[in-house]
This record gives sequence, C-alpha cells and structure tokens, in this order.
Amino acid sequence: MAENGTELRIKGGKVYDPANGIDGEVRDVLVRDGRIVDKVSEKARTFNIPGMVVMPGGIDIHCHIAGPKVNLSRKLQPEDHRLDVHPGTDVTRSGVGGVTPSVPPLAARHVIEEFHDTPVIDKGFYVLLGNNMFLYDLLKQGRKQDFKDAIAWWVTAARAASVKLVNAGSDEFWKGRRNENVTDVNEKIDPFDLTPLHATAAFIEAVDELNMPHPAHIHCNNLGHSGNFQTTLDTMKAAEGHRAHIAHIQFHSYAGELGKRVQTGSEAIIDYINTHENITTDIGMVMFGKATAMTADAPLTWMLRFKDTKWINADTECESGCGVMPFEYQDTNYTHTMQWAIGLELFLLSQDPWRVMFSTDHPNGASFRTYPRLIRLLMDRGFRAEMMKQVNQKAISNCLLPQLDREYSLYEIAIITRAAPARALGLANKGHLGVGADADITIYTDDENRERMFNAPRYVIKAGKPIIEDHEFVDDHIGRFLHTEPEYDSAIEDQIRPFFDDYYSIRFNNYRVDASYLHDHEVIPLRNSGNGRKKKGK
Amino acid sequence: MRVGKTEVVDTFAEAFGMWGARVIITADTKNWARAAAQSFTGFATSVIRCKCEAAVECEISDTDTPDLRPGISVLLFAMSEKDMSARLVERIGQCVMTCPTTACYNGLENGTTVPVGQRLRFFGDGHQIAKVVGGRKFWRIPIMGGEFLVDDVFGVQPAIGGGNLLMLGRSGRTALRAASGAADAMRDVAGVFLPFPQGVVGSGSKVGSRYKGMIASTNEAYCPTLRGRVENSALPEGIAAVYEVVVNGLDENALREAMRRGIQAAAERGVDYVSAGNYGGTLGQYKFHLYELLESN
Amino acid sequence: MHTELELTTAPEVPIEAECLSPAKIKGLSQSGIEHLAMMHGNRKVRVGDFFRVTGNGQSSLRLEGDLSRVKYIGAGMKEGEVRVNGSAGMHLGAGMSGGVIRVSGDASDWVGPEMSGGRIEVMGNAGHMVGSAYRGQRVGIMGGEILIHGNVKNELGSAMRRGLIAVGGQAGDFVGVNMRAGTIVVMGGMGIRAGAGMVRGSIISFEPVELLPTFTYSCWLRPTFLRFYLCHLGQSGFEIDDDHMGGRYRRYCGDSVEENRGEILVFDSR
Amino acid sequence: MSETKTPEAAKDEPNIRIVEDATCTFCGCVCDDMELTVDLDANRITKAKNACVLGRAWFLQHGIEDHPQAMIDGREVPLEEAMDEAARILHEAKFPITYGLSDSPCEAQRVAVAINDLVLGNIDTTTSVCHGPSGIAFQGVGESTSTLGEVKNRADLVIYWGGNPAESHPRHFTRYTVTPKGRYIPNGKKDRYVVLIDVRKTPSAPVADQLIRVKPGRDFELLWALRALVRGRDVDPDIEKITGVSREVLDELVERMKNCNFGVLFFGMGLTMTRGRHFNSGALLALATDLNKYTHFVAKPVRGHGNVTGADNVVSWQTGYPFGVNFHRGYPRFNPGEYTTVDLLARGDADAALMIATDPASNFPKRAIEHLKKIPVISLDAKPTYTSRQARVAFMVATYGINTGGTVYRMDDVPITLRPAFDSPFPTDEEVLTGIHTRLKKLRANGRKKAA
Repeated sequence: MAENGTELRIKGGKVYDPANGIDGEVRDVLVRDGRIVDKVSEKARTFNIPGMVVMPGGIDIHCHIAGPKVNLSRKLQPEDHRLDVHPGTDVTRSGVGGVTPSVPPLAARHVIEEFHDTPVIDKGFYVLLGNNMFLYDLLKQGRKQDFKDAIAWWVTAARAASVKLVNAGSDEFWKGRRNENVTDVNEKIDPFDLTPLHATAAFIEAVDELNMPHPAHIHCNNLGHSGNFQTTLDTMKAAEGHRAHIAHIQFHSYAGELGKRVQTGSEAIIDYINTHENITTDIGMVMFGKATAMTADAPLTWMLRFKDTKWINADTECESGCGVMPFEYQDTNYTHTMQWAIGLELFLLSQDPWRVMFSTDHPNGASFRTYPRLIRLLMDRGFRAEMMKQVNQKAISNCLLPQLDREYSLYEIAIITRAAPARALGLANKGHLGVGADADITIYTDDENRERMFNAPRYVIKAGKPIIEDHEFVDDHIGRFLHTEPEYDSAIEDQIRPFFDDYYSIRFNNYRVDASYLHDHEVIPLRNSGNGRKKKGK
Repeated sequence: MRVGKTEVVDTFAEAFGMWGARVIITADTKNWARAAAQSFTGFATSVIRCKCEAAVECEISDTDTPDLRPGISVLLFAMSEKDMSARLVERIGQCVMTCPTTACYNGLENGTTVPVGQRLRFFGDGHQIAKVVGGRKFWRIPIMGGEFLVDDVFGVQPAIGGGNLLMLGRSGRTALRAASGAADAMRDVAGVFLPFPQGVVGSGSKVGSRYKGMIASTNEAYCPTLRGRVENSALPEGIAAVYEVVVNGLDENALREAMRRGIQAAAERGVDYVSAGNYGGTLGQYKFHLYELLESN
Repeated sequence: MHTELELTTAPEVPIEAECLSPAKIKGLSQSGIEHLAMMHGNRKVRVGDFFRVTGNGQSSLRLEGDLSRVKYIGAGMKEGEVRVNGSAGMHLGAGMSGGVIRVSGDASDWVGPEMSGGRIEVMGNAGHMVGSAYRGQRVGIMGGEILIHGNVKNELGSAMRRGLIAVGGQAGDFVGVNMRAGTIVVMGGMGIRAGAGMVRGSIISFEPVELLPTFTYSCWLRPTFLRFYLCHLGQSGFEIDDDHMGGRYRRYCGDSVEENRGEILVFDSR
Repeated sequence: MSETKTPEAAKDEPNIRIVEDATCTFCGCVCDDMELTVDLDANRITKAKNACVLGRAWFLQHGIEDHPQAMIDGREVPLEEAMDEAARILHEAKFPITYGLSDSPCEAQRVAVAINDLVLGNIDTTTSVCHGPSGIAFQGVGESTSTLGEVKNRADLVIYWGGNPAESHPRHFTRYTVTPKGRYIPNGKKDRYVVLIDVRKTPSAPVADQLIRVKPGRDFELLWALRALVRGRDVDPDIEKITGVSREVLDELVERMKNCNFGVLFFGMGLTMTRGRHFNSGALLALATDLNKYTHFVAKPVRGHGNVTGADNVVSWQTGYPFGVNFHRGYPRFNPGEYTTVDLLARGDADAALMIATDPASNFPKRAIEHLKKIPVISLDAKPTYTSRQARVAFMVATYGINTGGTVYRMDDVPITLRPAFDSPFPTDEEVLTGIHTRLKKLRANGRKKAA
C-alpha cells in the first residue's frame, strides 16, 4: 500500500473500464492512498498521458506461478533458465526466467511462503480438493452437510481463494491401480462407490452453496484426449443450477475418436457456454514454443511423455497427484496446431466475454510472456491469417478458424483480462477503475501492433504506487495475499482429526496454516455477506 | 603434318561435357581392391548403353590412401549430376560393398557433391552408423564380413568425355599396336581414363541410325570394308583397319596432355595415319585440334 | 600477426573473461583491448588491470602466464586462433563454433561445453566434464574436436551428440555417459562405467576397460573407420603406433538400458 | 496457541509447560507429534514423549549455554558491532560465499538468499555434500515421488537402498514406511514386503523381509542391471561376480517390483556419496520411473538435516536453482562443481564466508579447511563449533525448533510449522541475517552515493 497521502492524477488517457461501462472515453483517473477516488488535491503528482490507453491492472484467473509443482519444475530445468537471466537492479531482485497455482492443501504453507517472495502482484490460490480421500468418504456415506463443512474447513485451513478439482476421481486409478486413469466419467471409483461425475457435481453444488466468491474451479476429466468434449459437456450439464468455472477449456474441447487425431469440438462447447449463464471459463490457450506440462493430473503427463523425457510424478497423501514435464508445442505438428486453432475458435465464437476469459494455463499452454502475442491474435485478423500460413496446414484445413473474422476490441480485451476475472473471483475492488477500487492501473502507449503495445506497459501503478515508469521498474511492491473464509460448523474438526491420525503423516494441529503466514492479506467476502460490491457490467 | 613415318591428319577430336567422380577403393590387400575396381568398372564403356563410363585411373600405395591400406583410384563419368549419384550408388553398392574387406572413399575435393553413402546406408537397415571426422562424414554399414565404410557424399565436377584418336593402318596389326601403345601412354596421365577394353575401340560409332530407336550406329565413313560402297568414306586407299582410342578427362589440360602423348606413342609405332573423330563441330563443345596438340609441346 | 596479452597481476579470485576471444578483440586498438570488461569475482574490471597488452586486435591471440583462474577463454569463438602459453581456467572455449584454441599447459573443468565446431587442443591435463553437457541439458557438444594430450577426470563427453574427443592419457569414470553419438578415443586407459546410458556413439580405448553388465560382447574386428580417425589424430600430434592402427579390437554393444546402439571398442592385440 | 496448555498435574508448578504436536528438527523425518514437557525455570525440556533416541537427546540435552551472543576474533562484542563487521566483510568481499542453511528455518534461509543477491555472492547449502547428487540426477531424469503419508497408505513394497534408518532416522520405519497401518495397508508391516539393499548387514536389517548385499561400490552396476532386466533386456552372465548379487535374486526382485501395487525406493547417502554419486541417484530415480510402465512406483531420498529440504525449496523459488548458486553477474547461475562450497574452497576461490548453522571446519576436506583459515569467516550457530571458534565474527543463535519458530520442510517437501518450547537469550538466525542485510543495503546505498 502506498503511503498515506500519496495522490496521483492520471490525465488525458483513453480509459477502458468495462465494469463501469467506460469504453475508451478520455478522462482522468484519480488516486489517493492506494484507491481510486473522485477528487485529489493540487499536490497530486500528475501523469500527463494524452493518447495512451488506461486499463485496470490485469487479473489472471488461472496461472501456475508458485507452489510445489512450480518449484519442482524450476529444480528440474536448470537448462531452461540459464539462457534467460534477469540481473537485479536497485529496486528489483535478480532472477531467471524460462517457462516456469493450484496447490494441494498439505503444501499450502509452501505456496504462501513463496508468494511472499513474488513481488508486485496480489495473489491467491485454489486448493485442490477434487481427489480428497476424506471428502470422498463423506460423499460415499451421503453426508452432504458434513461434506460442505469439511470443504469450508479445508479452504479456511489452507487459506485458499476457492476450490479446484483436477481430474476428479483419478487419484485412485493412478495411485491405486498401477497408473491407470479415469476414462469414463460414469465409471465407479473403486473404493468409494461413486463416479467422477457424481463427485464433480457434489463439489460444484457445495462450493456454490457455501457462497464462495469463486465457484468450483474445474479441470475436467480426460484432458487432452480426442473426443473429450463430451466429458466436458457432461461436466457442465452436471453443474446445471450452480455456478462453475471450467478451467483451460481449450484442452477439453476435442472432438474425434479416442486415440485418433484430434478434431475441433469448439462449437459444441462454446454453444453450451454461450447459453448457460452459470458457467464461466478460461481458454488455456496453446502458443508455439517451449512450455512445461505442470498439473495435478499426473496420468496426463505420463501420457504426454515421449521416449525418456525427464518426468516428475509427485503424490500428495490423501489429496492429490502431480506431474511435471518439459514440453514444446511445434507449429509443424498437427495436434499442436489444432490445439492452437481450437483455443482461438473458442475465443472468437464466445458471445459473452464476461464469462470466457483469457489464459494460457501458464506454463502448460504457454508462458504468460506470450500474452501480448495472444492479444494481437485476437485483435488483428490479418496477423492471424499470417500466422495460419505458418502452421500445420492439415490441421488448419480441419478446423473452423479460417472462417472466423471476428476481432476483439480493446474494450473486450479489458473485459477478458481484467473485469471478467475480477468478477468471477469475487474481487469487488479489482478489475475496474470506479471510485473505491484498488488503484491497480496499467497504461499502454497506443500502438496498431497490439503485441508491441501490450508487451511493455508504459506505466504500471500498483496499489497507488508507480512501479513501472517509462517501461522501467522504479519501485518494488509486496503484493497482498487474497483468500476467503467460508462458514462451517467447527464440529467437523472432530470428524477430520481422527482421519489425520489414521492416514496423514502430519498432525491435524500442524496442518492448518496459521495467521502468522498471512502478512498483508485480505479476505475476499462471501457472496451473501453484503460487503461485496454489487455486480457491475454490461 | 608428319611425325616420323606417320601422317597426322589436320582435323580435330570433338568432345563433350560430362560429370566426373573419383572413387578410391581400399581393401586389406591389393588383390581385393583390384577385384572391386574391376567389377566396378565393368560394363562401363560408353554412356550410350552403359549409362556411365568408368575405368581405373591408377593404383595407390598404402601410404597414400585415407585409411592407409592398398587402394585403387577409379574414375566414373556420367551425363548429369543426378546420374552421377545413381551410378555411384549402383556400382559402389553392387561391386565394392560386396567385395570383401573393401571401403570406398570420395577422391575429389570439390564444391559440388552428390549423395552416395547417404543413400547406401539404408542397406544397414537401421544399424548403420554415421561418423564425422575432420569435417568428413561417412557411414559404417554392418555387413556379414564386418563393416563397410563409405563416404556420405562424393565430389563431382564437370568433366570431358569423348576425346579420341583414330589409328588408320594399312595392316590391322599396325593399327592395333599403335592404338594399344597410345592407350598405355595416355593412361599414365592423372585425371584421365580410357573406358573401352584396354582403351581401344574396334567399333567406333556415329550418331544416329536409319533404324528407329538406335542412338548410334556404325561409323561407315571409317569402315574399310565399305570404302567402295559409301560415298562419304574418309579413308585413303589401302587402309585395312581403323582403331579408335577414346579418352575421358577431369579437365581439358589432362585430356590434351593425354592426346598429345597418344599421338606421339602412335607415331613411334609407325602407324600410317592418326586422325580424330568429329561431327563437324555440331555435337560437342570441346574441340581438340591435333596440330595444336602437337604444336603446344 | 597476433595480439599478445600477458597476465601480469595474479587474480585474487577467479576472473571471467569471455572477451579473450578473437571476435571480441578484432579491430580494437591496444587501449581498446585494455578497456574490455571482465569480472573479477563480483567486480567489473578491465583487461588492462591484469594483462599487459601488446599489439592491436588481430584474429590471432596469444595469452601468456598462468591463466588457470581465468574462465571462459575463447568462449563463443567462431574463427581465428587463441594460443595460451600456460594453463587455462574453466569453461575454455565454451560455446565455440569455429577456430582453434591451443593450450600449452593444463585446462580446468568444462573444456568446450556447448561446442558446435572448431578445435581445442590441450597439451597438458584437463579436469572434469571435458566436452560435456551443462547440468540438466539432454544434449552436450554438437560438433568440433577436443584433443587433450594429458589426462582428464570424470564425465568426459557426457551426452555428446557429435564430434571427436581424444585423450592421450587417462580418463576418469563415466566416459561418454549418456552419449547421443560422436566419437571418444582414450589412449591411456579409463575409469569404470564408460558409456553408461549411451544411446549411440563410439568409445575407443587402447587399454583394457571394465564394462557395465549392460554391454554385450559382439566380436573382435579391425575397424577400418578407426584407421581413419587414428590417421587424423596422428596428423594432430598424437603418436599412434601401427599396433593400434591395424590391430584388433573387441566390440561391445550397449547400453542395453537404452537403445543398445552404442559401441565400445577395446584394443585387444596386434 | 491452542496446543500449549498447562496439564492438570502440573498446576502447582506453574513453570512447567507442555507443548503438544511439537516438531523435532533433528533429522529430515521432522516428526511433528512430540509432546514436550518444559521446565521453564531451568530452561530445559525434561520429557520428550514420542521422540526417538536421537530426538530425545536433541531435546533433553538442549540448554542455554553461558556464551556471548557475538564475538569478533574470539572477543565478546555487542551484537550490533558484530553485525556491522559481518556486513563490512561481505560488502568488501569479491567472492563472498554462504553455506549451510539446512538447520535454519525457511524464514532465515530467505534472508540468506537476499543477502547474496545483494552482495553478488555465492550461496550453497549442505545439500551439495549430501543429496546434491540427487538434485543433479533429478535434473537429468526427473523423479517419481510421493509424500510419506502415501507410502504409509499404499506402499506394499518398500525398498531401502544404501541407508540405515534404524540408526539415522529411527522413526522412519515406525511412523511412515514399514509398521504403520495405512488406508490400503490395513495390517501394517504384514501387508508390505521390505527389502534392504546395502553393503553390509546394518541394524536396520531385522526390519527387512529380505537383505540384498551388494559389493561395496557396485550400486550403480546393480541398479543398471535392474533397469535392463525391468526393460526385458539381458545382462552380463557374470552379474553375480560383478555385483555380489545372483541373477536369480535379481530376477525375483524385478518380478516383485513390477508386480507390486505401489512400490517405493528410499535411498541414502550410502548411494549418493559413494563412487558414481549423482549417477547412482540418477540410476535409482530412473529405475523408479521405468517401473511406472508396469505399476505405480516412487523414489525418495532419505534426507539428513532437519530443514535441508526447505533450503532446496527456498533457494529454488528465489533463484530457480536448488543449490550452488552464484550471483557474481547480478543474476543467479548454477553449476555444481564450480559454485559448490567444497570445490570453491578447495580451489581457493572464495575470499569471505558466511557459515550458517554448519561446521565445515570439522568435516570438510583438508584443502577446503585450509583455505577457510585464510579468509574472514562469519559463523551463525546454536553451539560453539570448530568453525565458530576460528571465525572472524561468530554469532551464537537460538536453536530452531526448540527456541525459535518458523517453517521447515520435511524430507518429502511437506512444510511444517515449528512450535518452540522456551525462549532463548540468543537472537534467531533470521534476526542476525536481517540485521546484516539491513546494514548491507545501507552500505550499498552509500557506495552508490559516493560513486555518484
């Protein structure tokens, strides 16, 4: 947070603030004490930025930047960072780049610790509960209320922002059945007498009913398999009547026969989403070049493993699996091109940018450093056509992309990268520039070439403090930690405790992340709490 | 012009452009290397029906070959770069690789190369091994006798085919002795080879024929038996036989030198006439005037 | 004509000097060379602080003195020549793609990492990881020649993909470990576990070798291709006797935990 | 805190305190089920329920020594002065190195990395002399691994290679891997098959169903043969002569590994620190990975120090590399052998050293120790050591886990919070390091001003 009394006047920029319906209007943005205000004094520092583009700070709804998987990946790939170095400056620490957060609760402390060392941005994480053995036991026994309470306890204990499901039910197949995977969402998960689809539906319902700011965040079953769009549709149908966020949907929109070539299933998927208000999604775009497969979906990385590529599997007791592997998307490859095209199709066929958001599932689909290029692909059909010529033509001839000539506007970009994720995450003070909002502001030099434009913001203001001026870092900022606290009956702890004694390797009392880890943090209010800002938008 | 007893006719040999390669065959013993070379150069007298022309250039001692074993240098000419690759692959594959203990190396350090080992390697059926040393890439192909070694690519260069001398004799024996003597002398020049048996042609041809599909046919102007029948006979009276010595060379100078030595050697053997074959300058881009050859000495 | 740099001040801590390469000094004046930046530990220093420079920038560079604590000599070289009259520090010729480096004394660890062409000759000994991949990389040197006349330590040519490495003396353990392809010739014997994890490539030893249980004996042979290599090495200053040139070698295939397409040739007898 | 309570029996003696679910940082097991009885008057732990023999000694023998907080050249000085001097040494050094860290909480480790980032130093942890080879191996082949609870719940085949947990990690068997009953292992040890592979019969042997004795220094050959056999390839018929293990035993083990439901390979320094080092670890990690083609198989190093795993993690997330990291160029670089401490010192590269909770002067090779004597050393330790006695600046710090809180990572990367038993008059290593860091920032700023 900026020091009290710090005032800024951002003058003359074209403001894109979709949450408040502002579409490129030239107006001033005023900042005091880290918030947007309607008046500042004469002493306010003025940024004269006529012609520049002003947007709220970006919000990424699905991005792996910290936690055990990310750290494993760093350790795994020294060759990845060696040629991509970032010397320290007076205000920044040094570091290395390369392509490199969802978190099993057992490791929650790790991710929070790492967040302390991740500068500038505010951050939170989703806790992985989709393969939680205790919760599955409750489901099997039909104890719905206990199930809800236990979810709420876990979110609170881990200090998470919401719940994430990854390939629900797959843990038992992977760890317990010699590396098998879920293939049919209606197949019984052996010891639990329920199916992946049952479990997914139960989580969606519980998280929604707990009024968590962000609904269940779902990595569907069968990721990456031809024909999986049917699974994705089944999953979305199971969510009917409840909010659900389907993550990196590009990876789940494949038609074609299992084991055969991928075909595009984007139309069926996006048609469903367009007509179902309860669903939000992010794309999980694939971009060509180096990536890292990094997922709690351990069987998936095993499937992707080519020859003897170095590969990590890491099981977390009672909670999750994990796979990490270096990966490269090649524009000569049919499947990779198809994935790229399907991602773009989903973007271009989406009718509601408020529900279909921007992501590359960093670093799975691509590094977040490819965002500017992706924005250009969305905004510039000429550029898109150029790119289409350079990729696998067989795939291009098999997809819808060449027929789509939509171009995103800056306003729509501001929605899918700012306003929509903020709303989907329940962050009332973020993703917009209305009075009272956090003064997280990005200012770009307007440029026909949108890649160049978004590559290097001219100014970045974080919590009212200029961090980047004229493209250079001028200050440091330790972001805030965001989490939520759903309500639950604490009697559930008496149910959970014996389970820990029996099946965990650490003590119940040592599991919960205590307040000393939170430092500068903020609790995202629940949906019914009334503290939240009312829904804004189109 | 007379050289000794021999009349050198004022004419020219007409030669044409080809592509040439030098192939070094080595083996554990000289005999095996020779065997491979013999096989390699078999049925390679004329592009007309053999698709290429080849002959031994010289033998190389075991101090001078790339792998320090006894070796033989062979020259092979064909009409195009593409043909070169095909002919080399055929002949190295069928005649050298099959010959025990051999290896086969490129003998031309030239800019233009054609794939050879690159194509032969498939004989290894996936077990072949590539090696690169000193910028040179070659293939090791496992075979029943051990390993066959062959360069990945062979240098090819523009070369000249069809240099020739005609030995006209009042007796067949004189003409043949002169022709063989000339061939022996010519063969000593580096960079040339004589594709025909012992270097001598008994049935020189002209281009074309009255029969459809025949590219070449007997050269009636030089057939002694037809002197009385045809109107275009080029033979003076009394000539009993004409032998042609055909010579190919990697470059013009080598060819010139070879032909000059050939005329000298023929003259030393007292042949009646030395002439040369041409088509009035319509066929080949190279002309070797016999007088000029002699004068240049 | 060459440029001469004589080390006149002994460094307190290691120096990193990628600038000691023909491409970096070419065309510079004497004072231009003296002003080139190096790292002395964590401090930026100038070439002139440690070296006496004679001549302006040529494509041939002579380095005089004990440079065993000077790292990255000849790094990234594409052409020209560097001659070290003395010893050289770590990462000698790192990433070089052409040209020649000659060291009259010893070299340290990581000779020629990420090399793709050119030649490094060391008359004395070298350390670990000669011609090897950096940690985590799947593929080591992509070409070129590294010729060490003395001994080397462990992991010679690890993961190498192409090229020739020859050692006149002894090599340590794990020669050619994880080798992708290429050729390693060791004349003075080698440690254990040669060729562990090798996919393809050739390791040749003039001395008996203890092999891993995952290598299978094929036959003895007098390899023609080896004559080719040994001639080449003979021309590069190694003494090759007739026995090794024409002798018989035992051929082992491996590594069977990989594709089993590599070979180790061990000299057997005349 | 809810876990700290005064028990009924101790009511009359208010100076007794019970700490439940406390964490023992003596070894990498980081058992978090200690019940400590603390005599607050005596600054002593009088009882450590659940602790193993090593843990008991760790807790019960810990007292507050009468020792200066800080010394320069063996002379007591105020803490501030020592921090000034430490900062000056690091600021002036051209090649400052930091080493140790494995017996410090993550919070201190983070400051240590920050210091090195600032002074353009070189940071390394004890990983480089214990499981550093495993780290290098990991970069080459990856790893299939799991948390210890998953072993408890699922592992029906447990193999120990080159380790003797009965003596080094006494509760490894009983708390995590062999005897405990788990979700799918209802009968505990009866449901598991335990194999011990070692060069000799150790006190751990009685736990095992099978002991396989490998010839000393032949681990790699044995692992390599197993890898080949798992892949269905043949091996040298002389395998018994080479490794000391017969082909029959190997075939049986391979079948057992391929046919178990959930197998685990634990390995110790018997593997990583013998000839072959990272290749030995790499062979084992690769074997576990290979086995995943047939069943679920994981591998896990058995780590020694209480927070060596935390050090790996902290250094990784701050620099991108797990240990042996150099900042000379202003950004992190990694190269074991070049930037690892033993090698640096043996070559005489460093010109100042910050030694955190480690005693290199007692256990490093002679050449390294000789160089250490020539350069200014700053030491932080909870007890006097050879290193601290020779140090230019020596800080006596509070003992982590007993006197100070913070986070440590168990050997399976599970982060655990510490619950200190009683206060210490000594500062924490985090405090000392933060003090040095703050001073260094000032020195740097002044340096810049001067330059400007």
